Amino acid sequence: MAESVETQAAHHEDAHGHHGEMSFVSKYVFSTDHKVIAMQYLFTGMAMALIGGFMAYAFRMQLAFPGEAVPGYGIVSAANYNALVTNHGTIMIFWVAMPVLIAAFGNFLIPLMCGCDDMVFPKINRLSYQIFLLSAVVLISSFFVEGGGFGGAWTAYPPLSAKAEYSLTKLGSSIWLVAVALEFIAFLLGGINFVTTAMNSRAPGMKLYDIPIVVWMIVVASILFMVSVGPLIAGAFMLLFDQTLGTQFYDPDGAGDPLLWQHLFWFFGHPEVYVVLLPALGIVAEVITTFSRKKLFAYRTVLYTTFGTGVLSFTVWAHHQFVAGIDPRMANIFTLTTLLISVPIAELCFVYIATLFGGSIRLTTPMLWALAFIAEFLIGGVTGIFLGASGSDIYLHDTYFVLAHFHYTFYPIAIIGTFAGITYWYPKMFGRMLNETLGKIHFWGSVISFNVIFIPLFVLGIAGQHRRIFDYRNFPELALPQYQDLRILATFALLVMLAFQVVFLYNFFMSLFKGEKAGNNPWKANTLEWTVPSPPPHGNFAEMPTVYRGPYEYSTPGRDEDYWPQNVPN
Amino acid sequence: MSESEHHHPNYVKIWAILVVLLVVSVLGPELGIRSVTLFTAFGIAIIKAYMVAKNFMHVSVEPRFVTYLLMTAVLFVVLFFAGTAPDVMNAEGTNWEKSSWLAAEASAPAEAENHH
Amino acid sequence: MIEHFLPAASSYAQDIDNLFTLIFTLVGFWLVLTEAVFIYLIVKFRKKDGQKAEYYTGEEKHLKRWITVPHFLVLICDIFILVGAVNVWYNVKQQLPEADEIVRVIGQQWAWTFVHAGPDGTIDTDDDIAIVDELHVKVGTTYHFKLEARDVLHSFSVPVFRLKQDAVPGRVITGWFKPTKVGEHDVQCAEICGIGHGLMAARIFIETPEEHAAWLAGQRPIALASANTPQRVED
Amino acid sequence: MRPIANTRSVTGIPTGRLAVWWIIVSEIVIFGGLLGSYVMYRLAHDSWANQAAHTNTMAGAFNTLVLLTSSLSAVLAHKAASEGDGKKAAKLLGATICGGAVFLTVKAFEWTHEISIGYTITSNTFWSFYYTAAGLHGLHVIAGMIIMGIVAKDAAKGRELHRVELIGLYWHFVDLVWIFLFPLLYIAK
Repeated sequence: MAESVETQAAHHEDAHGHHGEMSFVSKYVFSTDHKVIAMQYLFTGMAMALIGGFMAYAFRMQLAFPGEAVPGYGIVSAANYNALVTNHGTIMIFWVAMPVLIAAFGNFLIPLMCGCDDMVFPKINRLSYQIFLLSAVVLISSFFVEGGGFGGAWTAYPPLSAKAEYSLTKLGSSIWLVAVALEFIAFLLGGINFVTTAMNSRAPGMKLYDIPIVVWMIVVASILFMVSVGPLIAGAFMLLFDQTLGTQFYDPDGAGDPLLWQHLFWFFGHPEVYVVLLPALGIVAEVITTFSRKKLFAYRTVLYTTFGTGVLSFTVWAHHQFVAGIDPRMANIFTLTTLLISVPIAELCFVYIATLFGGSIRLTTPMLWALAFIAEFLIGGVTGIFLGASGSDIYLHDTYFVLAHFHYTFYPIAIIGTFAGITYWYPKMFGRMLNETLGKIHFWGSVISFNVIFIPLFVLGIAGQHRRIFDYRNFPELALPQYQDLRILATFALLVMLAFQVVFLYNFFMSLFKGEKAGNNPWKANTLEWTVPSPPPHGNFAEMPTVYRGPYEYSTPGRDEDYWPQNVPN
Repeated sequence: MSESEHHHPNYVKIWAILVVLLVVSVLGPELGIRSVTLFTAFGIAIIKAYMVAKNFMHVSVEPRFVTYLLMTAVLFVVLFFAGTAPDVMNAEGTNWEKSSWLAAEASAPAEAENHH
Repeated sequence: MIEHFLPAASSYAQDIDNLFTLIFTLVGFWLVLTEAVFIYLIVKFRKKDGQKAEYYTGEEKHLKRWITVPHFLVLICDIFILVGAVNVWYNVKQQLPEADEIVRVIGQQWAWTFVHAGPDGTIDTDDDIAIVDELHVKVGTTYHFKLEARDVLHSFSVPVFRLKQDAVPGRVITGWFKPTKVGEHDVQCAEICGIGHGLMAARIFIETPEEHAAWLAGQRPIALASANTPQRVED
Repeated sequence: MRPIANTRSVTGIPTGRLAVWWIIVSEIVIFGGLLGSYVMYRLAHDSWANQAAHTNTMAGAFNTLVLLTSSLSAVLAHKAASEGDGKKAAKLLGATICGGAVFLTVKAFEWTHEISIGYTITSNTFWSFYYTAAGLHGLHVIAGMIIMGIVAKDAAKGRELHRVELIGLYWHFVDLVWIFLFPLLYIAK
């Protein structure tokens, strides 16, 4: 090191004073501060969630009342329907789950929890957000071009996605692809920052086993993303050339093979599930330990199962393609690996449940969300077994059973996990407490209506209803009135769920101004972010902290207080 | 700084070896023996890659985990290849065949003559 | 369980239903057990005044086994599911029984074409009968289907058979089914194939040999059978 | 101003270098996916040998030589920088940039010739891969040259000398990719 840490810190203080005079634009729009970037990601993600939610509203209304004009949207044509489901999926995964769970929480938490003043490369971090924002704008612009938005499902299987004469959305499909590619680049840049910061810049004394689980999980998720997305980036170039230049990478008439894209896509697509799952699991670990005042059960087991899951997640991708025309012998291998991956995930759930044993549980709003995550994710996990087993997947593939299954995993991840995180760290982010009553109303409304949406869809899936159909009246066996009633029930529950989000938005924005002042450590938690003022100042720590112990020393015997912050010497 | 810590080998000598290897890989196919060509093309590419990584990129003096990291990335590529090749690399398999590829291969010799 | 919603009309439909029931029983057991323990712990260990939480690291042997033992039990359940799944898969997709008859299934935007063997019982002859969106099969006969796609991916899905197979352009994929129950049912396209994906419905007619012969008698063979063979001539 | 976080080094590897290793890891899978796809298709289509016969082996070999030499000057620049000689490092980086420019010029002539005799990106999937893989690699060369120019400008004034090694690492990786592209696209016929 050319300069000692002390002189750096002195420089830093100068800079801090200087930053106080920054204009609004340089402070909130072009800031390199990790907390501001985290907020930018969070708000962009929330805005995109509203768009994605509106799309769900439009196509669910069409399914419940086919052919009738949807209030606020109009008639949903077949082309509209395809574009809506495609972009709903794309937005919810790439522009909501990823930016909120990895980028927003990663940006906010990693420097604070590791005891740094910022990310290691603040400017690259800002660039990452700017590219991400650009990608969101590009995606939204694809809805308004001639021919409309891309409608070939979020998996974008060629030849449908590759040729305009098949998809009828020449511009829409290319713009969609460019937007996704830009988003990948944004997250590659972000991921390098997260991984490097957590590896290299931890506070003195913070050993590998002293890192909070949520940081571990975000780092492992970033690594999974960086290692799995490469082939798809190459594949996206190939698909873009197929679309725009007329190459034949995926065209069987010209020595290509449409299945190559499916492999490239799912080699990324399956680890991607774990990319968003792991940060949510990390958030849940922080919340349940804090509110049950318990040490995390078997910290090292959690870590090892996380690594195991990460590695295994690269070996299971073709279970999405059992009936896609792959060689049937390969399906046996992928069934084996898929069933194997259920073991570490089950173990993680068991560990979290075991953490509650002997605890002193406080059912605050964040705790309710975290517990709901475990309860609902279990359902999502076990229904995956039906689909990972090749024999039953023959029937269930591409039915509403699949749809209900992955919403039972993605809803807990992207919605329940996110709300657990937002309600838990809101005091730290904004310096004020959320309203608990409103929080609980929002919680119960959202979780109950979520189950009422998707349990009927499991039933429809078992009854043989397949996906991405805009009007089931063309299929006599699916047009039966008892099934239509289930569709109407699911749509009704969706409306209820969307209505309850108003409660959250009201609570969120009112509490910014009227919430009770939070203080440094309202939850009496151990990790380093709770040792600084709420919201943390630029540079985070007035004095760079030293770490003396792991993050989950709650209710340690022989101490009066039931928590023991990481930075307190004894 | 740590840069001064590691020993700098004779880079020009390593470059000279790389150039010799390059000449061998270009001359190899002239013999017209398939196995020799494969070795001089890809065997030597691997040797060259190893030499560049070890001596120019100094992987050998980095902590061991960097090597593991790079090997893991390569391993995942191999994994992708292994899972994908049975479908993409073959023209036929268990209960399926690529009719368009088989038709194209059947007419390939005629096509090749057109180019000459 | 599935039969409650939809009849099982092929020789292997019952196997798939049984596999579904097996998985449902095993994972249902685990789900109910885990959720029950979970809710019990939440209720049991609610905050009580003046009582601190207990301190466990999770490395204590007598506690850790509450994780390790279930984890091995889950693994054992997985083995049962694996054996069942591979067994069903092998019989449905991998191992084809001898065919009595062959039917060619062609997907294109947005209709199914079914090429039935004519009265001579063999396909790719002059008396083939090609119809759009209607598949006529005899009960008790083992069929091979040759599945093709003309343009984009489609998926040949016959829910009453519990059968699904994607049709990939440039490929001919062979599968089999043996209808066991007379009736008329849906054939779906289960892979998004463009704007008309939701309109790509066909019907399957499972008939007795007599009915099938009567239907056959009323059909006229297509004029140029060769036009529908897979080796279509590229111009 | 660098944040304090940037000055720490828990792993023992300077932060910048650690980040470059991660960039290289993510690049390995990008090129790995593309070249893996190419190899699968290539092994399935014997007839592509007839197409590959029209690539110019000597141009490819010359370009390999150019990149190997530019790698040499990059590593010599790193050596100079680690000895604190920013001026020399900048000069050597300049030589590396020239190497990149020669590489791109040769490529430009090659492509012009091939396109003019009818081997365009759409004429055959071999040529699609040829242009896509070499093009993606060429983009990396261009990006490396630009960054190297910035680093060299700083290094000439004796600033940010540690970056000489970082851009060198990246450049060696670009060289490495070409070492595999050369036999895949030019030699295997």
